[in-house]
Amino acid sequence: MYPQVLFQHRKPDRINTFAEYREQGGYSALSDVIAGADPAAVIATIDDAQLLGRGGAGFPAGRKLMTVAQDAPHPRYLICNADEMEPGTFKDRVLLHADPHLLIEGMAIVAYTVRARHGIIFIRPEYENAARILEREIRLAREAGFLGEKIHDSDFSFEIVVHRSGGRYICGEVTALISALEGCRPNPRKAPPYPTDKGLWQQPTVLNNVETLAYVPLIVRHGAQWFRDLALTESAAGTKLFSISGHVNKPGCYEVPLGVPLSEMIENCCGGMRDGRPFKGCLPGGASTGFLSAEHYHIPMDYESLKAVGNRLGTGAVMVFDDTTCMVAATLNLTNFFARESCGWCTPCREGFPYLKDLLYRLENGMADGDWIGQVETLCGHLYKAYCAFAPGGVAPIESLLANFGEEVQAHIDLGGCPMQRQ
Amino acid sequence: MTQDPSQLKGKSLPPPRETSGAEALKALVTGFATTLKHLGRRPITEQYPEEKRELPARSRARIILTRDPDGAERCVACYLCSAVCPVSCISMQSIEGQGGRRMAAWFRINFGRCIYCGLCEEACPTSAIQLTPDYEHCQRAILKSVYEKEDLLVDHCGKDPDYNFYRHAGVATEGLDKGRHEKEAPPVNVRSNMP
Amino acid sequence: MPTLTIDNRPVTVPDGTKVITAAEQLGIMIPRFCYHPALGSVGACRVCAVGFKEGPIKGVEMSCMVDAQEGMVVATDDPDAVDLRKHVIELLMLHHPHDCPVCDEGGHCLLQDMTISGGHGRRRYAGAKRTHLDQDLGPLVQHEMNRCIQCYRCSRFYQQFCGYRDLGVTGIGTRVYFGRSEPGTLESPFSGNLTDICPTGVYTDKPSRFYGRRWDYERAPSVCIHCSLGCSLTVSARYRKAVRHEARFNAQVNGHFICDRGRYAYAYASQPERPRDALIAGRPATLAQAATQMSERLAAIEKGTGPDGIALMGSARSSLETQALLARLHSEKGWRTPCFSADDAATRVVSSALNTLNATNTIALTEIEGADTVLLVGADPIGEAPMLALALRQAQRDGSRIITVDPRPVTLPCAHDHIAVSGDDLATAVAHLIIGALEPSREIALDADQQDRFKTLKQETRDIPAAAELRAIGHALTTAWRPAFVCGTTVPDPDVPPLMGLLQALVQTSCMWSGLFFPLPGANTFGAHCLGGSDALFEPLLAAVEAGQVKALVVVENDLFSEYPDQQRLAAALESLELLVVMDCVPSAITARADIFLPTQTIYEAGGHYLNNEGRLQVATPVIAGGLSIMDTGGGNHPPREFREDIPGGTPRPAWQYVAGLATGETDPPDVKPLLDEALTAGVADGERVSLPSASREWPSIERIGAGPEGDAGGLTLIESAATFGSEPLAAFSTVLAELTPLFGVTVHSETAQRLGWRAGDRIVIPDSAPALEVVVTLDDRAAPGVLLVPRRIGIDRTALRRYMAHLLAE
Amino acid sequence: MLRPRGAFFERTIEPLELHVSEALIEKLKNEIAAVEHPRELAVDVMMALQDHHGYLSDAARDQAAELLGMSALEVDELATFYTFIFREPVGRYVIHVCDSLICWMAGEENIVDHLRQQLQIDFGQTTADGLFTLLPVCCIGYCDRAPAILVNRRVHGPLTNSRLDELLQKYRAEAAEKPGSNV
Repeated sequence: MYPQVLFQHRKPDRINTFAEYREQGGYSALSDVIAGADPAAVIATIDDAQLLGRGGAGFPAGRKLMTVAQDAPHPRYLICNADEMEPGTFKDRVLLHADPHLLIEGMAIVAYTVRARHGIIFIRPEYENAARILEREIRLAREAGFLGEKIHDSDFSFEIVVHRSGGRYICGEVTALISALEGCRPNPRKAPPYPTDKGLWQQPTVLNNVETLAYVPLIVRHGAQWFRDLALTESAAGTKLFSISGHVNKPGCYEVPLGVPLSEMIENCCGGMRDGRPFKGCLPGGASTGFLSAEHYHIPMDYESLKAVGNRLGTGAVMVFDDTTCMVAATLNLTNFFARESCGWCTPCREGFPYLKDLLYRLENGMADGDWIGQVETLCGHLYKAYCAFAPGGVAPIESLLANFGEEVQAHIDLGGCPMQRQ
Repeated sequence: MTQDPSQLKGKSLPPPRETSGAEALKALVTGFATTLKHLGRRPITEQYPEEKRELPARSRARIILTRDPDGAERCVACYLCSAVCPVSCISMQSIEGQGGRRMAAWFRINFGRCIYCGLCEEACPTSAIQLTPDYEHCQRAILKSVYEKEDLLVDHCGKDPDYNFYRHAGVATEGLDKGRHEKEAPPVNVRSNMP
Repeated sequence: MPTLTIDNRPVTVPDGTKVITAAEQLGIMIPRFCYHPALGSVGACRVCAVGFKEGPIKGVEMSCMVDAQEGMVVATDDPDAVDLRKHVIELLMLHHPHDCPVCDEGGHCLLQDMTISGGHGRRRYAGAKRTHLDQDLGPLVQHEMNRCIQCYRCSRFYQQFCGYRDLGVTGIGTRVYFGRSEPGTLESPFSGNLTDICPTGVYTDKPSRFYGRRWDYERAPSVCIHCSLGCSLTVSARYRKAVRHEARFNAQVNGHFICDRGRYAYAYASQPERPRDALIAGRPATLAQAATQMSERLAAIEKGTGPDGIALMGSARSSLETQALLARLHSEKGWRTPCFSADDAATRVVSSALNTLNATNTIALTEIEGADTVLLVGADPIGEAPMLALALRQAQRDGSRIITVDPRPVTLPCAHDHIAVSGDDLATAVAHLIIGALEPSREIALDADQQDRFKTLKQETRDIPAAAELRAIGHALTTAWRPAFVCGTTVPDPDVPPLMGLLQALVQTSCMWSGLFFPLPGANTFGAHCLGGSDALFEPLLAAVEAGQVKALVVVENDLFSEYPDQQRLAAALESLELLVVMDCVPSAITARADIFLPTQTIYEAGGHYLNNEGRLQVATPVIAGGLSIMDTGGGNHPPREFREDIPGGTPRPAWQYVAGLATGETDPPDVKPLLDEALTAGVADGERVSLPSASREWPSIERIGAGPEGDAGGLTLIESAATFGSEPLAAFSTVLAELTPLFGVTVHSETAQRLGWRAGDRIVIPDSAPALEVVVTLDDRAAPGVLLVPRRIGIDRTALRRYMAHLLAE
Repeated sequence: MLRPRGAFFERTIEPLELHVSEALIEKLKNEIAAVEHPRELAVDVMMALQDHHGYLSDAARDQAAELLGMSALEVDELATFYTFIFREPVGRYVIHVCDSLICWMAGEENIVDHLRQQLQIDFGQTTADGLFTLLPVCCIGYCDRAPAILVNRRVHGPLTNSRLDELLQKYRAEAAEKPGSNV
C-alpha cells in the first residue's frame, strides 16, 4: 500500500468531520499562513512542489497563481471547479465525500495568496449530496472562524458559496464555467484576456480543480520537497487520485503516487482484471484521452510517460477494457457523448461529432463504404481547428482507435460489421 | 495528328504524279456506278410538310412548363431561366401561391427571340421548363409568338416523370410540413428534455 | 503599426487589427460567416482559416481571431487552410435544405457563394437532414430556420449590438435555434437589419418576399429621408416599383445599419392611393392643362394683388432642388418668402440650434459612438432619430455614460440615467448643468466680461427639483474626455440649443474632444434653414391669408394639417383662398382641398440632394423612371400585350420642375446643378458638410432660465412628439409599417394620472373627433409630472385631441 | 441596468397561472436582492421553480424572468441549454439512465430495456400515471457503481433488474402514500 495523502483519513461510510480534521492538524496551515505569511512565498512553495492542475490540463498550479498581477483590481475571485463531468471520472466526488475540509482549507489558502475575496465551488447537479456536505461544512468552518470577514482578526476576508450547475459537460471548461456563473450561455470564450486577468465579472479569477486545491494545505504543512518525493518517477510530483472503472474486479477511486505502473494499479488496487480476462486496453484519463493498448500495460502513470506515448494523464480516470470489448463500439459511445455535449458554438465540433458518430455507427453496423479511414482521419484532423479544447479531446479516442486498434477497424470494414457480435 | 510545321522544313515534297487514261476511265465509271446504285434506292430526304418525322425526345424546340407527378405546377419562378437566357426572352413574376408555394403569377416567353439553346432547361432546378421536339410553332403575327403561362403549361411531367421539387425542398407547404420531406428528420424540439 | 505579408503583398495596419481586416485592405476577401466588421470576431464558423507561414504564429489559424503582428507571412491559399475551409462548408451544408430556388436570399447569399467557390457539390453525409419549425416574427422579417448555419450573427446583433432581448439562441449542440421564446413581432426597431446580416436565408425581407432576384433589381445608392440623420441606403426596384431598402455602409453617418422606419418606409411610393394625375378642381386633367391654368391664374392674382398676394409653402422633406427653386421663385417673382414648416415652435428651435452649430463643434453620428459621456436634452432618439439610439448603445457598450434630461420617459436600448424635467424647465436644467461645470478653477480663466455673464446666469437661474442632480452631472462633465451633447429640436424651447452650445464650449476647454448633435424635425430641415426658411414663419402667413392679403397659396410637398395644430382654423383659412395649388406625392389631407393639384415624383424617380442634421450633403440617385408597377397594370396577371408610348401612371414630374416652370415660364426643365451651387453647395462634394461658420456667435439668451413655468405651477402640459412609427409624413403612408403603428395612447406620470382620475389601460374616447379617436392611458413614472405625452400621428384629429386636452388642462 | 423595452408593442403581462407559494417567491426575491448580479442565480431560480412545478413551464419561465430582471427569451436561452432543467412536463420521478461508456459496458442497455418494458415508455416519455419519466444522461460520475441511474437526481447503482423492480416498487409505494405533490 502506498502512502495515502488526501485519503489518509478516508472513512468507509462517512466524511472526515470538522472536529476530526482539526484534531488531525487541519486548518493549522491556514492559521499559519494568515498569521502573516508572504503570499508570494506561499505561491513559491506551491510552485516548488510542482503541483500540476489535476483537472485534466495539467497546468502548473503555482504558475497560474503567479499570473495574478500584484496590482490587479479587486474584487478577485477563486473558483473551485467541481463540475466533474469527464466520463469515467469520479475522484472529486469521492474526495468531497471523504475529506471536504481539505478543499475548504485549500481554497482559503489559495485565496489568501491572491487576495481573493470570493470563493465559488461550481458543482455538477448530480453531486447534490456533495453540495450539501460542502454547504454544511463551510458553515462549520465559518462558525469556527476560518471563513468570513477578517479571518483570525487579520485583514483577510474570504467567503465560499456553492454554485450548482444546470448540468452540461462544457461547463467544466474554464471560460464556459465563468460564462455559466455569470448567468450567460456557457459557451467557451477565447483567451486573451485570461481569467487571471479578466475572468468572472471581468475581474481577476483563479480557477482550480477540487483535487488541486485539496493538496495545498498539505503542501503548505509539509513542504514542497515532501510533496515532490511522493511521486515514484523523477519528473512527477505528488500522489494522484485515480478513478478506475470498467472491467476490473474492484472499480473505485484510489490514491497512488504518480508514476505507478498501470498494471500495478489494476492488479494491486483493483484486484486484477474481472474474471481474469486479458487486458485489452484502457483510457488513461477520461473520455478525452486516447486509448492505451495492451502493449502499454506496464506504463508508469504520470504526465511525462503518457505524453511520451502521445497520450495524456487527463483527469486520471482509467477506464479498463478486457478482450470482450469492441473498441469501435466503445469509441462510438464516446463520440455519441461528445456529439451530445457539444455546445454548438463552432462548426467543426457541432457538425463534426454527429458526422463522426454516423461514420462510426456505419462501421460498427457494416455500412462503412468508400475511403472510410481516410474520411475519418481528415475529419478528425479538421476538428483540431475547433474553437476550444473540447473537440481535440473528443477526437483523441477516435484517432487512437485508428492508431492502436487499426486491425480491429480493418476487421470491421472487411467483415462488414462488428467481429465481436459474430462470435 | 497535326505536325509541327517546323519539322517539315528542309523536306522536299514528292514530285507530281502523271494520270494515265485508264485511271481516268476507272474514276469515271466508279462515279457513274455510284450514281446508278442510288437511283434505285428510296430517297432519304423527307417531304415536309407532307411527311412529318418524329424527332428524338431531347430535340430542342418549343418550350413547355411541365407539372409534377401530383399535377401541380413545377415552376417556382426562381428566375434562373430568365437569368441564364442569352437573348432575354423569358420574363416572369413570382408570388406566394396556394399553401405557401412559390409560383409564377405570370410567365412569358417571347419565341420571336428564342434561339432554342436549351440553357433555360439546363438551369431549371425543378425540371419545370423543358424543350420539346415540337418545332411547328411559326406565327405570322409577331405577338402570337409571345407565349404566356397558360400557353406554356402542359398537364404532364415531360421528360422527367418523377421529380417533385417540393418533396425535397425543406420548406413547409400545405400538406407537407417541416420534417416530412425526403431524407429529413422530424423538426428539432428545442425544449426537449432529451440531452 | 505592424507590417505583415498576405499573399506575398505587404500591408501595414494599426495595432489590434485582425488579419481578416488587414487582408481586406489589400482587397483580399477571406471567406467569413460569423465575422462582421460591426459585430467583431467570435471564431464560431471556422471558415476564415488561413495559413501562417512565418512569424509568431505558425500553421492554420482563423484570420478573424488573430491580431496582425509584425513579420507575419500569411497565405490565404495555403492547401491545409483551403482544405479546412472546404470541409467546414461541407459541414455547414450537411443540413442545409434544398430550397435555393424558392429562397429569397438566392442570388445574394454568402453561403451560396462560398459553397460554389469552395467547390462543395456532393453531400457525403448519409444521415437525415435536421429541420426546424419557423416562427412568425411579424410583418417585416421572414423566418426560415432550416437554412441556418449557426453563425450567431443574428443573436449577437440583436442582443449585444442593439440591446433588445427578445431574439436569441436557445438549445444546445446541433439543436441550437435562433428565434424568440414565442412567435411574435420583433420588438427591436432595428430588426430589419437581420435580413442584411444573415449570411444565408434564415431572415429574409418579408415585404419584398418572392418579388424578384437581386440580379434583376434596378439598384441605386440613395439617402433615407425618414428622419434628419440621412442614413445611406441602397434602393432596389423592379418593374417600376421600389421594393427594398438596404443599409449602405457610411462611415460617418449610419455605419452598417439602418432602422426599420427607414428600411420599410418605401411603400408610400407605390401605395394604390398615390395621386398620379393632375387635378383641376378635383377633376382629372392633363399635366399641361393644369400647369397652364396654374400659371395663368397665379398671374391673374398677381395682377390684382401684387406679388404679396401669392405665398409659397415648401417642406422639410423636399429635396434641395425643390427648396432652392422655391427660393429662386421668390427672388424672381417677388412673391412672399417661402415658408418650409407650419410648426413655428419647431422652426424657432431649429433656427436657434443651427445658429449654434459651427465648423468646430459639429459632430457626425458615428462620432457619438466614441464619446465617453453623452448628454441628451429634450431628445428621444428612438422616436425622433432611431439610429442615434444605436450609436448611443455602442457608446454605452464601450463604457460611456448616457444621461437623458427630458419631460418624456425616454427609453433607450442601453443603460442610462434619466432625469425627468418638465418641458418649460429644460433651459433652466441646462443652466444648472452649466453652473455645475463652472468650477472655481475654470472661472479664473474667464475674462471679466464672461465672469459677469456667468454671474448673471448663476443669479438668474431659478431652482428646480432636479437642480442638485443636474449640477453634479455638470461637474462630472468636466472630467469627461470625450463628451457629446445631443439636443432635440421639437420639445425644448429655442433657448435650450444655444445654452447647450455654451455648455459644450465650456467643457471643450478641458477635454480632448466634444461636440454638438441636433436631431432635426425633417429630412431636409437643414436645407430649408440654409435657404432662409427659418426666418419665414407660418403664423404670419396664415394671418395674412385670413386677412385676405394672400389670395393664392402654392404648397409644395407639405401636408399642413400634420404640422399645424389647429385643423379647423387652417381649413377655414385655406377655404378663403382664391387659389390653392398643391404639389405632392402622397394623398395627404390637403390634397383634396387643392384647386389645382400637380402630382410629384418621389425620391426614387426624381432623386435629389439632401442636407442631414449636421449639414452633410448627400445625393439620392433616381432608381426608376416612374409609372405604375407592372404588377398593378397587369392586375396581378401578366403585363398587357399591347404597346403604348407613355408609361401608365407616369405623369408625375419632380416638384422642382413645376416650380422652375413658374419661375421661368419655360416648360423644359432647366439645369438644376448651377442653381444648387449658387444656393449653397458650391465646392461641397457629396458626403461632405456644407460650410458652417467658424465660431459660435452670441452669448445665448438667458431670459427663460429665470422665468417660472407658463401657467400655474404644477399645471398640465401637452407634448406631442415623434414616435418610431406613424409620425413621419411619408413613412406614415407605408402600407408595410401600418401594422406596426401602435395604438394611439397618452403617457403620464402616475401622480398626474391620479389627479386626472386615470388608470393604466383606460381608454378615453375623444369627443367630437373625426375620424373617431380613442386614447389608451399608459403610466410611466419616468415622465415628468404634469406632462401629457402623445405621439405625433399623421391622420388623426389633432384639433379634437387638443381641445379635449385643453379642457383637461383648464379643469 | 435599465431594462430596455420594445419601442412598440408593450407586452401585456397577464396574471400568471402559477400557484407558487408566496414564501418561495419571497425567499427567491431575498436571495436575488442579496447578490450583486441577479443573473448569477439564474440556474438556482429556475431549479427552485422547477422543483415546485416538476418542470419549468412557460409561466414559470416568465416568473423566473421577472424575478431575475431578464427577458423570457434570456431565461429560455439558459433553460434549453442545461440537462437538468426541464422545459417539458415530466413525471413525479425523473429517471436518468447513464448511457456513457462504463455504464454501457456494465449493461446499461439491459437496464433500459427492462425499464422500457416495466414502464411501457420510451426515452423522453412519461408513464400514463404521470409517475415516471425516462431520460438518458451522460456520465453521472458513478462509474464505480455502474450501471447507475438517477431518480430525481438521487443515484442508484450498481443495478440489476431485480434491484430496479424494487426501486420502482418503492417509488410507486411512496407515490401512493403521498399523492399529489410536485407534478
